[in-house]
Formats: sequence, structure tokens, C-alpha cells
Amino acid sequence: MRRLFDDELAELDADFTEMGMLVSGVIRRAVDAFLERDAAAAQQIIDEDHKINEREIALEKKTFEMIALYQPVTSDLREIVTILKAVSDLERAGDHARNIAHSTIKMGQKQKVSELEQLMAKMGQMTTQTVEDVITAYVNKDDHEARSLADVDRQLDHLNHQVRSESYKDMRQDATFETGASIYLNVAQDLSRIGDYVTNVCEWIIYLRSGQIVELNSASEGTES
Amino acid sequence: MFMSSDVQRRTAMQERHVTQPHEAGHPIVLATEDLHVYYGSKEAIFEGDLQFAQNQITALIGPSGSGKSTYLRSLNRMNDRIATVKGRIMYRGVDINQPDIDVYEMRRRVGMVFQRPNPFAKSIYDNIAFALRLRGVTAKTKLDEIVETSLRQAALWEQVKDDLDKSALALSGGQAQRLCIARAIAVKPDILLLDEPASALDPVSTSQLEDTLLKLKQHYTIIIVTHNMQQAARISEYTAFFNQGRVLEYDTTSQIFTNPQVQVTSDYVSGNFG
Amino acid sequence: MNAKRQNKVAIGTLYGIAGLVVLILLALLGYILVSGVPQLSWHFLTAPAKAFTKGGGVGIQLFNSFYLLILAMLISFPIALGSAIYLYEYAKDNWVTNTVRTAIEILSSLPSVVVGLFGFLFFVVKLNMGFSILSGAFALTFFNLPLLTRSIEDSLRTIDPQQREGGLALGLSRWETITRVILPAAVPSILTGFILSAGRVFGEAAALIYTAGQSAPALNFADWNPFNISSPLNPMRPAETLAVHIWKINSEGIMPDAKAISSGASAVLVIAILLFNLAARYLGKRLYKRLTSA
Amino acid sequence: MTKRRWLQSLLLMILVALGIFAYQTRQVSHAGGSITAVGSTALQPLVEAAGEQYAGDHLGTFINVQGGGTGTGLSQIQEGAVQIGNSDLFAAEQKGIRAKGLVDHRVAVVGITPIVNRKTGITQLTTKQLVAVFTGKVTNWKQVGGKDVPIVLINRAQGSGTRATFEQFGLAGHRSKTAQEQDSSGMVRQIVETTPGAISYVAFSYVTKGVQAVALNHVAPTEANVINNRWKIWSYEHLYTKGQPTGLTKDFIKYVQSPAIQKTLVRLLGYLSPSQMHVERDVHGQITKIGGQHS
Amino acid sequence: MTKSPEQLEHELKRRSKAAKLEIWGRVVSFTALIIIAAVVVAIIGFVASKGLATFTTNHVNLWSFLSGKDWNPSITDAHGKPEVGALSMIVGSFLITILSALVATPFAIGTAVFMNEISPGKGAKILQPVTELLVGIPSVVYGFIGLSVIVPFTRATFGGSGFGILSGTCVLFVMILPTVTSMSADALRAVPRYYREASLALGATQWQTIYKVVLRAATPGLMTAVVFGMARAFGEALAVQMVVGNAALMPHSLVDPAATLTSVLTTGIGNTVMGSLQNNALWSLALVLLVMSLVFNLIIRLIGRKGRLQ
Amino acid sequence: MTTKEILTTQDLHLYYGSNEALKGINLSFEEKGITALIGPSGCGKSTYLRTLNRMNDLIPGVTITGTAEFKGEDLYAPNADTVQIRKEIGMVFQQPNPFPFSIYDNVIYGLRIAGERDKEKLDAVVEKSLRQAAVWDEVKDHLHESALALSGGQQQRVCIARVLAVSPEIILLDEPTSALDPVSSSQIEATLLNLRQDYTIIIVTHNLQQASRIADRTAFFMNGELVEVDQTKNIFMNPANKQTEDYISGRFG
Repeated sequence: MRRLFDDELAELDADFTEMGMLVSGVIRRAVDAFLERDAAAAQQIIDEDHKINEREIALEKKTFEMIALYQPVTSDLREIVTILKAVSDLERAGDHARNIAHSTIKMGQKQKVSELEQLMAKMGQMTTQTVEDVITAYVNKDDHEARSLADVDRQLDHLNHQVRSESYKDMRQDATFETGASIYLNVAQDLSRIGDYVTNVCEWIIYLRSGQIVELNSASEGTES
Repeated sequence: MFMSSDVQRRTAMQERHVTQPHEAGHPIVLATEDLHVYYGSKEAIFEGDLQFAQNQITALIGPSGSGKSTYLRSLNRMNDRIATVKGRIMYRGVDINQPDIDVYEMRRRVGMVFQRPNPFAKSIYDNIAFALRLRGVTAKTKLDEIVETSLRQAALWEQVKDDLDKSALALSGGQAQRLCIARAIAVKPDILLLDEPASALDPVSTSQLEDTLLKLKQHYTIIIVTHNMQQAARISEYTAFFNQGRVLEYDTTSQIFTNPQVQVTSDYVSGNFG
Repeated sequence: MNAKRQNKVAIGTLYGIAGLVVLILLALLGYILVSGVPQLSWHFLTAPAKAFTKGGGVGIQLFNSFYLLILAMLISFPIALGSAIYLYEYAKDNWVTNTVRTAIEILSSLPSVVVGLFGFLFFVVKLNMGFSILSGAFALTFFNLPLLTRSIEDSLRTIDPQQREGGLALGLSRWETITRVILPAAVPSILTGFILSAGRVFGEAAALIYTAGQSAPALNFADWNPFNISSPLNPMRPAETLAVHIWKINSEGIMPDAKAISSGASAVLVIAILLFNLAARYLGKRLYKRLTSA
Repeated sequence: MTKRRWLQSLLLMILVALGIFAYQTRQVSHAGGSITAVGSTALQPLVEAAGEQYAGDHLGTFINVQGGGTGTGLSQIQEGAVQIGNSDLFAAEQKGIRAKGLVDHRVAVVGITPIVNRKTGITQLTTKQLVAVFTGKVTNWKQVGGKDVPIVLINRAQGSGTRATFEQFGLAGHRSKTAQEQDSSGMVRQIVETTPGAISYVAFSYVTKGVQAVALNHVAPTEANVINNRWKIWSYEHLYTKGQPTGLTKDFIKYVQSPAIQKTLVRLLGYLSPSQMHVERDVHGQITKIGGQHS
Repeated sequence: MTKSPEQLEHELKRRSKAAKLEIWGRVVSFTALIIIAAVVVAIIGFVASKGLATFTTNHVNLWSFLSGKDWNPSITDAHGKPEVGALSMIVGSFLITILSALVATPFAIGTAVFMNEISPGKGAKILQPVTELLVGIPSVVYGFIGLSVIVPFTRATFGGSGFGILSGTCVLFVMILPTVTSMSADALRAVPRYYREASLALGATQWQTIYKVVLRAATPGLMTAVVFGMARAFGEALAVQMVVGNAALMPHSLVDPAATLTSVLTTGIGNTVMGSLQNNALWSLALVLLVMSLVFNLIIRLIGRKGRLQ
Repeated sequence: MTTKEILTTQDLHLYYGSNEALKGINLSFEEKGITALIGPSGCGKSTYLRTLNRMNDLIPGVTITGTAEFKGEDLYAPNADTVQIRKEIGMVFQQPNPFPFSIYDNVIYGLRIAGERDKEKLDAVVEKSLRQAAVWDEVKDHLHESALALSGGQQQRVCIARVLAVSPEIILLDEPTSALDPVSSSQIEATLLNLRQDYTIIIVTHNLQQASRIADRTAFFMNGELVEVDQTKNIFMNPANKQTEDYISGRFG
């Protein structure tokens, strides 16, 4: 039997997925803009950031309404909670993409450090991929995929460490590199944070499927540090 | 109805899932073991094996005809005349489903409140006092005291204390139902069975009734059959989901309402059933 | 509009039918009362009947009627109550119960003269109780039991089964539940059945002719020792009731004022039933109030 | 509760005490003091009135008189269930009765007359005409000299003493054809009184102004004509006992047959006394003349 | 409050006062039922034994009893067989019963509808008490009113003697009217109010609602009422006896004198001797009444069951 | 969305004897969609609903003042035809109340009393109505069996079909699911959601969740007065009135 709620839930789900695509697209564009030092593209990302915020607010409002009007329980409840929580993670991931865009503008046409660029490219590629994967995992309600994505976050953290040590190394060699290095550091940090948010979303996907609230980061951090 | 992902999900979920309260460390006052109920040759309950934790509210939910009411009414053998009940009903270590158990004495300990408020055609006072009088409590002061405490416990005292000698039939539905609860607890039962006690009441009376039950659970073990999922979620610690004469899932209420292990339970509590 | 016209016509017809029925019923009562009331006097109500001269009264018959009514109800009511309780509350709904129920009901359409003759052969002759109020009361019991049982059973049926469950759930026995909860609640409807059957008993003649007899020896209203033959309270004396008296003077009466006495007695009977109805209703209401604080 | 139980037991004790007291002080006469007479409704008023007088004269006795019909009276006396069986017929005439053990006590003579509705214009008939009327050979009163009114027959019930007597002596043994039947004289009279063309028969005492008694073969239905058997339709009223009566029964029957009753009550109720009769009739209808006293 | 299970088991297995009372109640009420059953069995057995004696002791052919038209138990016919043909009375009883039910039904149901649907206030105030009062009027009184009012009226209107099935029908009509009315009213009262509301809410007029819904829903109850009234009419004796004429003849018209089973039984029973053929033949009539009463009951039961199944 | 007001009451008062049960209700209903009337017991919501098709006429001692207009026509005009009104404003009751007839006869009842005899037309209406009421598939093979043999939820949907068969403009429902179990209730709700595109539906419900699930607009009644009426969303998330908020959130009483 089909309920009005089911229609609305499907709509919510679609909106959320769409927002996920949007965010993942923004992240991809931000990474590309950074790697190519494309200030114009970066500026466009900054200008469009409000779209993500608006979508977040719309989705939040919609979930509140659905909770108030339908008092969902079990998987319905978990789906709405997942969206409600994940949407802010996505929005924050979007914020980090905006930060990367800002960094891209700040970076201007400064010199590229090839090793770092390599690392950044790898990180960017991984981040973009993981964002896309997590959206796919959400769409497929695939908690196995979600669990495995947590490993990517660990790799990102690892890369972030590499970027950091590489940057410090370069800074010690070339004091003028300080600004550039800090930008590299920031972008790497942003990408790593995006990875964290993806992990959060993964946690919610697992919750959505199993009802278990798991902490994927803490385990990874525990082993890491 | 749902897409292929659901079919997968369904097969992935369990057929049956029972977590008895003693696994969570609660003392058990009532338990059924290998309980079968037959109406004639038709089996209405297939193995209702449940335990009920002391001073907790347990809700029995399930679609119409799932056997939850039959099960409840078997617990104090109200079904004796119309059904055959096989198996053990262990009340504090005693099997009360034996033929030589005095059912009247047993029912004083395992009281019951019904779907429709059924106050007797007597005064409010007599509704509560008359069963006591028949059991030899005759001292007026003692009766007065029990009437007052029972009505207080049922959260009705303030509304009726000046009308104790008026007919109970004049009470509103919610008040009448609370009077029935007062009447049931006046004989000092150990366990209180409630069969959809709020289904004939409006939301305001229902919430008053729920408040009353939440207070009563300090003193009594309460088992309630309800159609109202929100009600089960609001007041009970444990919830059992019945379907087609079987307990499909029994667990803490929060588990049932956030993370049921059986697909049918999930469909039912989210209104997605049938 | 067609449906509306039809509606008006139909409702009008129903008014007509109801009016006609009321008219018939009132005419009947009116006939009895108009022809009977002028005969009524204190003398008529208290004097004994005369066999073949003018000026007899119906005092003894009136007393007999009430005495017999009370005795018959005293005997039949508890039995009817008990069996109605058993049939409705205890008996399982199977063919045995149904057979008993059917058997009881076919008794109710047996002509009362058959019941009377049976009572005559059994009580009067076999048990050697003679023509007596007690024989009559037993015969009336036979005649009364089926209807009374049926009506009490119907009354019990009107009480919500939930009330029974309420009692049982308190640890009361079925018997306590029935006597303390169900019966008080059923008082008004049991009372209606009681009044109707009392009316029938009061007006019954054929069953009594052969049992309580049709002669009314003079009574000594100063003697209330029920073992004395001329005491009004002696249940072993023969007694002619009002209805039997009406029957007798109409069939064999040779007193010159037979017609007047018969009309007067009919009016007395109707008025007595009316008063009995009112009194029973009033008392029943009080009883119900006391039992239920309604 | 306890108080109420106290009251209840007290009440019960008082009731029992009262009962014992009442039983002790009851009229001791009961043992030999009561007999029952059952049967003919026609005879009932006479026996009842006699019984009351008798009881008045003999304190402590009680004569219980009931109706039920001649058949009932005879079958009960045959069973020995009662002391006296009242009958309008000779016991031998009644089917199913073995008259042997029963002793007949004749207490009155009752004359029976045909009655017709006043509007038939009939005041007298011959026996032949009467038979023709009752066997359905004529159906309109004008055929026997009356007005143009269809004849309506009203019979007494089959087995009734009055009918048996009427058929034997009035219709010369012919059976009446099946027609309306009533089981009491009062009803018969009322019906004849109100139904045009009706004819029936009743005891003399039931003849009132409302109906026309019919003279038969120019003999008027009068007591004088009964006494000398010119009016042939009459019968005895019998008190039957099983074997010779004893005690109170004997006493009472003697009392009824005594002049005290025969000259007063019997006459008052519209009967004749057997002692007045100039003839005597046996069970087969044989007439013997006797020297009746005139009174 | 902690008791050992043994202690608790002991307490729960002690026979309580309630259990004792329960046994007492069962015994008392069962005794009452046994008394009634004994009474019923005794009467039925009594009537049956007496009634069957005609066929067993007196060797009357059952078929000739049921189909014979002549009723003269005191004489024998050409073949030496007693004339005990009850057909004319059976026909009389049926005619009078069916006719009075036919007349009473529209009046009773109309009145019940009026009391219940059209003017409940007036119904309760006037009709209810009057009908209840009428149940108590002795049949003798009905008979005499019939005799002094209805018989002359019939005679004046339809000719004949006035005695007959028509007059009997009129008297019985009035006698069963209160019973059928009050039972019909009960049946109508049992029709849930929401049927009426639903019908009106669909745009039906009051009459359409009554005719198409209320009466239809109450049909089993109404039929039970009518059959019950017929059973009463079938067994009624004194009043009918006074107006029907008591002539054991096959009725040829409604205004000819006729007889019913009860009227012949009541008239004759006092004038026959216990154990004789004449007496046994009358008891056979009583047996026919009993059997008919059984049939009526089975009909009522059947209707009731059908109603329940619906 | 352009909407038209189809039913309006202005200053509607209703008295049972001298007891004022409705104290001046001003409320109008837009064409199509579902409006829920909610409020505590005895607040007058059912009474109000029953004034809209004059079902209160059946209760003796009721007086009504104020105006109630259906498409601009006064429902309480002296010459108003109640029979016609009730055909256009149908009603479904709390207790599923099919007549003790066959399913088919239940559905065509309204048409038959209006004089419709054409068998083909009746057949078509039966199928259409039962389909609209979302019960056709369950009963199509049992059309000539008693409607009383159906489950409670099916009975109630047959009752809805019965109303639809006379093609009303407005359907009033008086707590249509309160006698049903949750499964049947949700079937009724689904049916109503299907109907809301074509009919103006006014439903009284005790079940707040039900109102929130299906209603487009919700009106809150208390003590015979209309406290608040608004989009359901607003009533449940941000009611303007404190009383409404207390009631909705279960803090009432």
C-alpha cells in the first residue's frame, strides 16, 4: 500500500541525492580549479555556494515537516534522520569546497611544487571519488560500501600528513614558500575534512541500514595517531 | 510496492526475533511457556513464549486478528470458557494454567481492564468497594481508605471525590475507564492486564490514561494490548509484535520502534502494512 | 416531487394506523370501564358473592386473585430466574440447551385448559392437594414459567457482556457477578417481563377452574392463622379468582344481576392490573435506584 | 453486614415460631371435617349453597364444591379421588363409566325446555317439528309456522347432561345434527337471546324474558307439567358416591335430601324436588307412577 | 511480599469462597432448570400419552383422524369406527390463525413503526402502557366483548349468525395485537440508528428509509413477532370459543360457525370421562396443538438463525 | 492554485435546547482537497459537521442560527430541500454502516431511491464508485454477497463508494476510522488521498496524526468555537494559537 508519506520520502531522497551530486560536483570543480589555478572557476564556485546552503535549508525544513506530520518510525525514521544529519555534513563538505576555491584565488599564479601538486592531485582525485562513491552508496543503501569508504578517509588523512610534512620540508628550504605552503596545508586540510564528512555520511548510511550508530573515524584515528 | 532493494532487505531480515527481558536483567513475574490457544480445532496462538518484567509496562501490538488479545486474555484464563489453552503460564514460579488452580483467587492477583469502559451500574463507591465486601472487607473506615487510595492511584480522586455515591454510568468515557482501573487495583493485584484500554477514548482522555499507567507501574506489572503504535511507543518498556497467532518480535520498545529486526514488524509500526 | 409525495402519504397512513390502533384499544378499555365502573361501590369491592340472588360483590375473589398472584409469583419467579440464569449464563450453546429452550417455549402456546387439567390430575388428585390456592399457584407456575423464563433470559441478554467480564476479572465467581452486577442492572427489563406475566396470571381463568376451583367459601377476615380453613391466608383452601368469577357468572350464573356483576368485575380486573402495573413500576424504579444509584 | 445477618436470623426465628404457634392453634376440625364434591356445573350452585348452609350449621365442617363438568365428576368419583360426584346424568348413561360401584343419590329434578329467539314468532312446536328442526330437515322457521328467518341451531357440548336428556326425551332419541356448540347454559341463553332465528334448550331456571320457551305438543314447559310427566324433558340431578356414603358425606347427602333443603334451596334455584314428583324414571327411561306428596 | 512458589501455589490452590459460591450458584440455577425441564417433560409426556391413546388403545387410524371431517366421538360410523375426524378443526384453527395474523401484521408493524420512527414520544407515552395493559385483560373479557359487540356487528354486516371465523379473527386480532406490536417495536429498536442516518444522508426520504432499510433490516425480528403472535392465536381458547360458534364442520364461509382445536377441546373436556375414547380424542387435539406449537417454534428459530447469519 | 469557496458558514450558532453547542462558527471550505476538523471531545466538531448536510435536523430540540451556504445557496432556507442537500453533500459515519444488503445494493441505494432503474447504468456506477473507493479489486467477485461479511475497513470503503455513487460535491466524514484497526485506517486514508483531487472532503477526526497525514487544511475547535484554521503544516508546526499548540502537542487537559 502506498502512502503519501512514501511519495514525500522518495522526493526527499531524490532531493538529497541531487544535493549530493551537486556537492560532489562542486568539490570536483574546486579541486580542478585549484589544480589548474583557475581563479574564475573558483570565483564561480564561491558565488554558487549559497545554492548548497539553500538546498540544505530546504531539505532540513522538509525533514522537520515530515517528522511533525508523519511521526515516522523504524526505517522511515532512520532515513529521515540520515538525511537530516547527512545534509549538514554535505553542506559542510560544500563549505570546504568553497574554502578550496578561496585558497585557489589566494594562490594566484604562485609557483607549483610538483611533489605537492602530485599529492594534491591524488588527494583531490580521491576526495572527489569518495564523495561520488558515498552518494552512490547512499542511493544503493549500501552499508558495505559505506564501511569500505571509511578506509579512503584513512588514506586521505595519510596523504594529508604527507602534504603537511612535505610542506614543512619545503618551507624550511624556502622561506618565501610560507604563504604557498599554508595554502597547500589548508587545501589538504579541507580535503581531509571533506573525507571526514564523507565518513560521517557513511556512518549514517550504516545507521540507515542497521540502526547501529557506529563511529568510523575514532577507530581510524585511534590506529592512526 | 517497493523496489528490488526492498526485496533484498526483506530476505536479509529475520523471520522472528525475540529478546526476553531477563536477558536485560529484569526480574520476571509472569511467563508463558509453549502456550497454544485453540478455538475449537482452530489454533489461534502458536507458541506464545514471552516473559514479563516486574514493574514494567509491556505492550502487545499487532494487526487485528493477530492473537494479541487472545493471548492477553489467556494470561488470567478469561478465555477458559471459549478456548482451550495449552502450555504453562508461570506466575512467580507457579503454573496457573493447571486445572486445580482457583481461578478466582488467581484473577485477584492478575487483574484485567477492558477495551470499553465497563463500570457496573452502581455508585462510584460501590464499584470499587463491592468486590472487597464480597471478600470480607466490611469495616467502613477500611473500605473508605481503599476507595480513596485506589481512586488516587487511578488519578480520578480529585474529579469524583464529591460524587462517590453517584452512579458510575454518568462518568465520561475516560473517567469511567480510570474507574475501572481503580476497581481493578482495589483488590491489590500483582499484575494488571489491559485490553486496548484507550481505543474508545478521545486523545485527551487517552493521554490522561497513559499518565495514570506510567504512575501505576511503580506498583504493578502492566501488560497492555494496544492498536495505537504511538501509545505503545510512549509508555511501554517492552513491546511484542504479534502476527497471525505468532510473536514475531519481542524486544525493548525503543528497539522495536527504531530498529526492528523483522521486516513485518517494521512495516507494521511504520503504518506500511497490508 | 414523487418521492416526497409518497413520503407524505406513507407517513400520513402510519399516523392513521397508529390512531386507529389507539382508538381500538381505547374503545376496548372504554367499553370495559364504562360498562363496569357504574357497578363499582365499596360494597361491591368487599362483599362476598351471592349464588343466586342480587347484590353480590367480588371482595373474596379480589383478595383471592391477589393472594394467588403473589403465591404463584413467589413460586414461579425464583424458578424462572434460576433457569434463565442457567440457560443464559452457564449452559453451553449446544443442542441440549436448544432443545430445553424449545421445549420450554412450546409450553407457552399450549392452551391453558390443558395446563389446568394436567394440574388437576397431578396436584389436585395425585398429590391430594385438593382444589386449593396452592394447586392453583402450581398450575399457574406451569403456565407462567415458559414466558417468564424467556423474558428474564432476554433481559439478561440486554446486559453488556463486558459487565460480566468486569466482574470475573476482579476475581469474582460467575455467580457473584450475576447476582451482584448483572441482576441489579437488569432490574428494569426483568420487571417489565414480571409485570406482563403477572398480568397474564391475574387474568387467567381456564387453568384455575380445575385447580384452584371455582367456589369461594366465605372467609373470616379476622382469622389470619394460615392453618385455619376459613382464614384468608390458608393456601389449602379452594379459591375462586376474579377472572374465574367472571367466567362462571357468564356461563352458569343465575343471579339476576349477573351481567352487571360481570361488567363490574371486568372493570375491577382492569383497574387492578393498572394499579399493579403502576405500583410494580414505581417499586421497581426505587429498587433500581437503590441497587445502582442511578 | 454482621448486623444485617443478625436481623435476618432473628426474623427467620420469629417466622418459624409464628408458624409453629399457628399450626398448634389451627382448627382441629380439619381431619374429619372436609369433603369435596365435583362435577356438573348446572348442579354446582345448589350443592355449593347447601354446603355453605351445612357448614354454617355444623361448625368445623367444610364442603368443597367445584364444577368441571359431569364427565369430570363421574370419572373422579369412579377414581375415588373425591367424595361426591355431581352429575346431570345417570352414571350408566355416561360412556366410559362403570356404574356398578357407584351409588346414586337424586337430589333434584330439572326441567329442560327448548328456547327460541323471540323474533322467530314461534311459541310452540310438535315433537316431529322439533326433530325436523334439530336434524336439519327444516332450515327456516316459516316451514314450521314461524317468520321467514333461517334456523340457527345451538347445541350444548357433546357429553353434556342437558344435551343427552334433550336428545333422549325432546328429540325422541334422534341425534341433533352437528352445529354450534356451547358448554354452558348462560352462554346458550345469551346467544339465543341475541341471535335471530336461534333455537336451543336450557334448564327452566335459565329461562328469562329475553328468550321464548317453546311449548311442545301443546304442553307448556312448567313445573306442574314436569311433576306429572306431561312435560317429558326432565332429568334428575344426582350426587354419586363410591359405595355407600359414610360419615360426613352421608350426613351431608342426607342434609341435601332433607326437606330443609328440598323445600327451600332446591326451589329457590329453580329445581324441583324428587319428592314432589308423581312419577319416577329409571336409567332406561321407564316411568313408574308414585304417590308424590304435594307441597 | 516475596513468597516462595510453594507457598504461592498453596494459596492459589486453596478453594476460595468464590469457587464455593460458584458451585452453589451452578447447583441452584441448574436445579431450577431441571424443575422446568421436568415440568415441560411431564406435561408433554402427559399430553402425548393421553393423545396417543386414541391411536394405540382405541385403534383410530391416524390418517382418518387427520383427514376425517366428522367429529362425533360418541357415535360410531357404518364400519363401527368412531367418528373422530379432526380436519375441520385443524382447518378452522389454521384459517383463524392465519387470518388474524394477516390482519394484525400491518396494524402491529404500522404501530410499531409509528412508535419507533415517527413519534417516539407519543409512542412511549400512550401506546406502550396501553398495549401492556391489554396483555393483562383476561381472555374471558375479550370473549364477552366479542360476543356482545363483534358478533352482532358481523351478523348485521355480513349476515349469517355472526358466529364464525370472521368474528374469531376480529377477537384474536385485538388479542394478539399488543404482543405482536411490542415484539415488532423491539425488533425495530434493534435496528441500529446508523442505518437510518446513512439512508437519510444518501438523500432518502423518511418513508424510503423506513421501507427500504429499517423494515428490511428488521425483517427476521418482525417475522418472529408475527409467528409468535400466530402461536398465541393458535393456542387461545376461551375467547375464540365464545365467538367462533364451535361447530365441527368444514368452514365454507367466514361467517359460518366453525370450530378450532382449542374451542372443541375446552368445550368438551369437562363432559367426557377420563380414559374413554371421547376423552382421548380430545387429548389428541391437544397433542396436535402441541405439535403445531413445536412447528411454530422451529419456524421462529429458523428465522432467528437466518437473521443471525445475515 | 486558484481555489473557490464551495461551502461557507457565517456566525453559525447551534443550540441543544438552551445549551449553546456552537458559538458562531465562521468557516469556509475551498473546493477540492481535504479539510480536517480536530478538537477535544465535546468541542462541537461533529455537531458542526452534521449541520453541513442538515443531519442535526433529526435530533429534537435543535435550533440553528446564522447562515450556511453551499455554492451560494442557503442550506437552511425555509424551502431548502434536505433530500437534495444530502445528495450533494454526502456523509460517512464513524461506525462502518453498510445496509444489510448485498454490496451491489448498498452502492446503488442512493440511485435507486432517486428512481434510477437502468441496469447498465447502475452497473457502471457500482464499478466506478467501488474503484474510486479503492475497494473494487477486493469485492468485485462478491458484489451480490452481503456487505456485512466484509471486514470493517472494507465496509467503510463500501460506505464511501455508496456516497460516491450519488455523485456528491462534498463528502463529510465523521471519524471514519475510529472504529477500525490501524491497517484498515491507513487503507481508508489512502482512499481519501485518491479522492481529494475530485471532491471536497471534510473529515472530523480524533486522531491528530491522521489529520496531519492527510489533510490539506486543519481547523481546531474548542468549546463550540473555531479556534484556528490554517494549512495543516502550519497548524502542526507553528500554530498561531496557544490552545492549538497545547492540544496538538498533547499538553492539553
